[in-house]
Amino acid sequence: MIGSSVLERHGLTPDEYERIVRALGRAPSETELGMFSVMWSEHCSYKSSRIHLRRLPTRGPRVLQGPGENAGAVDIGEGLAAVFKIESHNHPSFIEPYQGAATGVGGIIRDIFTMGARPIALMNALRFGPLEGPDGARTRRIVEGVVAGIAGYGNSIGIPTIGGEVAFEEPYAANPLVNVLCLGIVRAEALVRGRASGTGNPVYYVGAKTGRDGIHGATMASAEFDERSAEKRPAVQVGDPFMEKLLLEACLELMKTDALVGVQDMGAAGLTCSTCEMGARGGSGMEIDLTHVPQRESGMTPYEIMLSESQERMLLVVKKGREAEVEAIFDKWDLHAARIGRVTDDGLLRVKAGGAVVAEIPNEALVDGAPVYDRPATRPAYLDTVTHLDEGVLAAAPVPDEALLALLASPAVASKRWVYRQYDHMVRTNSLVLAGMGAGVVRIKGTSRALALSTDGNGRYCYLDPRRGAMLALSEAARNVACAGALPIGATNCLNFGNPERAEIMWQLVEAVEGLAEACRALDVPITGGNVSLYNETDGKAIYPTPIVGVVGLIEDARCVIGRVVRRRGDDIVLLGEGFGELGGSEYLKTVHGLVQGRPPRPNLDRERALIALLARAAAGGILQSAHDCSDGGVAVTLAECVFDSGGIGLEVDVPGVPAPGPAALAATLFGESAARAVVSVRPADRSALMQMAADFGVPALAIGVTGGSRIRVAVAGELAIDCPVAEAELAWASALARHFAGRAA
Amino acid sequence: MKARVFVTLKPSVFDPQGQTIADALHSMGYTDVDSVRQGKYFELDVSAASAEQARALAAEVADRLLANPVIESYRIEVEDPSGVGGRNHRDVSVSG
Amino acid sequence: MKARVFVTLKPSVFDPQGQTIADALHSMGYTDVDSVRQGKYFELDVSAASAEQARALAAEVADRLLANPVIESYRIEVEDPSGVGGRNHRDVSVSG
Amino acid sequence: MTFAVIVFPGSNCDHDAYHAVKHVLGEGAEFVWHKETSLTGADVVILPGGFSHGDYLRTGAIARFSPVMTAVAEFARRGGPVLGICNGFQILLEAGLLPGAMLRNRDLKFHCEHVSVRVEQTDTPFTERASSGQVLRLPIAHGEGNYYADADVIRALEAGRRVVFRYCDPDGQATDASNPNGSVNNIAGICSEARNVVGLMPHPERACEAALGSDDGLVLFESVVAALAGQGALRTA
Ligand SMILES: Nc1ncnc2c1ncn2[C@@H]1O[C@H](COP(=O)(O)OP(=O)(O)O)[C@@H](O)[C@H]1O
Ligand SMILES: [Mg+2]
Repeated sequence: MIGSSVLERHGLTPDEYERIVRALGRAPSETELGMFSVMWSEHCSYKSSRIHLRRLPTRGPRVLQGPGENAGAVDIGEGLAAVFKIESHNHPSFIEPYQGAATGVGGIIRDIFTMGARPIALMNALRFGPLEGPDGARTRRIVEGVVAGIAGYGNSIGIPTIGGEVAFEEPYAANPLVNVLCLGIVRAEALVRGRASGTGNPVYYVGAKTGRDGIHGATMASAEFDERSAEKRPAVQVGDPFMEKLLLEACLELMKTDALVGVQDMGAAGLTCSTCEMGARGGSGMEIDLTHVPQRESGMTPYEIMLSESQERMLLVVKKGREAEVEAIFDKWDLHAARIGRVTDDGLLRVKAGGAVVAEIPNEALVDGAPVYDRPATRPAYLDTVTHLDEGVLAAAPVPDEALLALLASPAVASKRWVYRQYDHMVRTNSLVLAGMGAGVVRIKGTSRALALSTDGNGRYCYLDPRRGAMLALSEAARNVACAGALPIGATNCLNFGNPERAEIMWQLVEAVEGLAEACRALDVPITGGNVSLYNETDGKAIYPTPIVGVVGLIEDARCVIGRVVRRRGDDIVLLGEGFGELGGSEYLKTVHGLVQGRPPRPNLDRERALIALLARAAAGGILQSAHDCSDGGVAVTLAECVFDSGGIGLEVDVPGVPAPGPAALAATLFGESAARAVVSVRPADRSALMQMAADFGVPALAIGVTGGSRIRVAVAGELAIDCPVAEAELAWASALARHFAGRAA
Repeated sequence: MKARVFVTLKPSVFDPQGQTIADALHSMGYTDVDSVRQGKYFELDVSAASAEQARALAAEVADRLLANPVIESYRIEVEDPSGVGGRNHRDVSVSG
Repeated sequence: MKARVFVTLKPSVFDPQGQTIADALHSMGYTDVDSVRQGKYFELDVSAASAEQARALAAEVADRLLANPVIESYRIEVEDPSGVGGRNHRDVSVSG
Repeated sequence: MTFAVIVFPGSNCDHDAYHAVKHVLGEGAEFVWHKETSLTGADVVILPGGFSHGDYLRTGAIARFSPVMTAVAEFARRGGPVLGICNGFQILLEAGLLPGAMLRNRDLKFHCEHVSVRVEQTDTPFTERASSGQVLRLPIAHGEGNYYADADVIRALEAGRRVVFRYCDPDGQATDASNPNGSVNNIAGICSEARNVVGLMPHPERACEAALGSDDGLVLFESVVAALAGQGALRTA
């Protein structure tokens, strides 16, 4: 029997080992053990989340490809498909921020073009610790590195990073989150799958040479941090965006021919994962000879070659007899296509080194043989205390003007220009909404259409109520694309949580998944794929449960795209939806009172659905000048953001007060974060049309004021509550983030 | 006093730049250049009483800012002012 | 044989990277670091019969590709295989 | 009229230049792979933006050795209009078709944003339709656009009226605050002595449609079309 230390090093339990022995009918060789360990890691096998993920709705009239392939795909009309997926690269980005984030971008881009799609947009959702305080200096270094890494890779390969989000919360200090989303376009009938079929078809390896780097990266991504993680550092890899650009162009050129059978990138678990997954999907076997695998270092063992996670590598199965054609295409791009094996019909993954067989495993065992755990889940005790909001503290509220300025200057709300200015968000000349001006929007050349993208997920909400938090994440992302004039047609998600072996964490995960599933059904936005990142904790301290949701919205007439910013003085401002003064978990409580307390706003999915439909219709009808959703900071912050970047246009509005307890009333009205709300501007002539349309859609709508002047003047129930020069508010908002980095070394 | 810090990627870490430069040189016909590794080179002007002190300072600075210990290692050279023709007599230290 | 090429910005050219690093070091309290210049460092593995040949090859490669004469100058070091303890006996050449 | 858009490995604004010329301007455009040795049939040559060879070593340093560059140099020598945009400009500098070099932006950060650029000279094939002093709103997207040349070269450029574009504020003042990268004299673009080779860091091809935030860049392409129509296309043999 095998030593427990060996199993530990491979992150396998004795039971799992027994399972392996049963699957093989014998004890595994060292190479085989390594292959099982990466394929059965949480990262590759989803063993803790699988049974819960089944709850997510993944079907819909537009869904062309659900979860299971390298990325999902939805029908966007005119014979085209949008291919998209979100991926996490959390642990590597903490260990080496620049390269960790860069290789994360590289990985998700490969997932998209392996589907045959031309990548046209990137998004990123980032979570860090506070920029000041004890870990401030380290956090700023991580932020600098992560942003530079995303920029370094995305800018170089020439895919615009059109949006995303950043938040700063204490629980992310030692476990930052780096989630990256990529969107691509392909003719629906030209979708490529990662399948190996056709006995005798040659198997090719293309791209970077295999080195010892990243070995056990997959298991690392599944192991919680501790003192020993230092030893795992060599698992960091250096990204090569130039190599990937060549791979991207060469693969897309190859896909124009019909010589390709299937393709998959080598990401986590490298050669092991790509070979067995392609075999399993195609219901066939595969035989490869490691002596033909291009190697960067001498004397690599089969174990190392099979587990290496060197970046920028692809595995292809092509039609027998078309070899010359395929090799010629890669030669053109100065890439060497190495023939390393062939497809077989025995369902086995057979790995040879020279003559000797070093591994022979049924594909099924590696891909679907992993145990599926239904881990115990219990409601965390902390909820008993934190969900109670003590109104007392609210008595000591600052005047609304000060509160507004404080919120605008808080890193979560402040302009993210310091971030997105480092990203090329215009390359490919499709970006209809410039970064920072709302959801990301890219037109589809050759059609009248455009796609809007938004990623959202409020960790604080999820910490206080994971079910509501997940519902609100999808709601906000869907609302954001609707604010650009789009109808949400599909979503992807990245579930970032702590250690699932702890019942409290597991409960958060289950609640969040169920909440997400319910919201997807209610807004009928199917989930086409995603990623789960667990063990985001250090020495027992977990991150906020953070489901990040990315929503894709369709705009049929690209000319109808709208943004966040009002266009002219004298337009009417209309508040869509209704505020209930919900301050629980709000940015206001955190920034102004230093509290993470209460229950997050109640999701109102019916109203959300109606609001989204209304926004999309009104935009398509050309009667909206601008639209911006109410989220962090409530209606007051939303109103301010509507006039920022407008060149100094002000506004004057009067919003209805909400019935809230005494001193909290004013703050609750201005800064409460009730869902299903948006602020739009319309020409006076279009106002009645909008009101009528809102009535038809059953959306509460109230004309609250007009644009004009150069101040932000907000009255509550007739009483002027906020009166502040746009210039002053905009400066606070625009300079806050950059200030933390000014004059500091890159 | 001059301290030179040479920062290079650890041998096990892939160096795409060096690889690309080598490829370019080969296509230019320089086939006698077998491989290229690219690193960073820093020249520090330091006020120090001795070569040892200068070296210690350079090492601290390299550890804290110039080199990324996760993927890079560094080497330090200090010109010994007492030495003749500076460049040929050095105090060398290697890390990583 | 190993040839090392050190590429630095000409003294007349402003070095934003070096300046930023110096500023950072000062704000970190390293006031004894008077100034910093950042350059590039290349390690070439070359097949050459002699140190001279290796140096000549490295120099040609530096002239044509590794350095941009408009802004940079370079220095070459070749490990003299005959020399003892390599690093202390070098064949040095300076350009630019 | 045919625009040749050179494609180097790592070029990534090649499609943008092609789109602007073909679908916005309505002229002919063809991609030319960097391994080609002839530019026969080309009336205008565009070196597009991107990260040729990853911009490893130095921006444009490796691309200048591409086989096609010999043909580009010959095309330029015969007076053919050549436009280098961003990485294309950097390649022209490395190739010696334009003087000077690029340093990293003074804040060491990549900048992607719209900036104001003042047209300094209208007697180049790419600016003859613009008016002198006209302020264009163009995007920049680069990390190494900090133009440098030694004092003599700068003097010669200014004296020869070869600074074609300068970074400025919206009112046309070339202030330090409006200099996004630290370029000497706010230089955003220059031309060759014969004035037919123009390089600039901003991206006119990204500013040819109002829907993208600006169409101020169109004037560069309209200018060269007019220039060639005016004097009859200077085709390469
Ligand atoms: N990490 C990022 N990368 C790129 N763009 C970002 C990033 N974070 C925020 N942005 C942009 O800044 C703007 C404001 O972000 P956010 O406050 O999250 O918008 P909203 O509250 O409407 O969801 C959006 O346009 C968003 O795309
Ligand atoms: Mg948001």
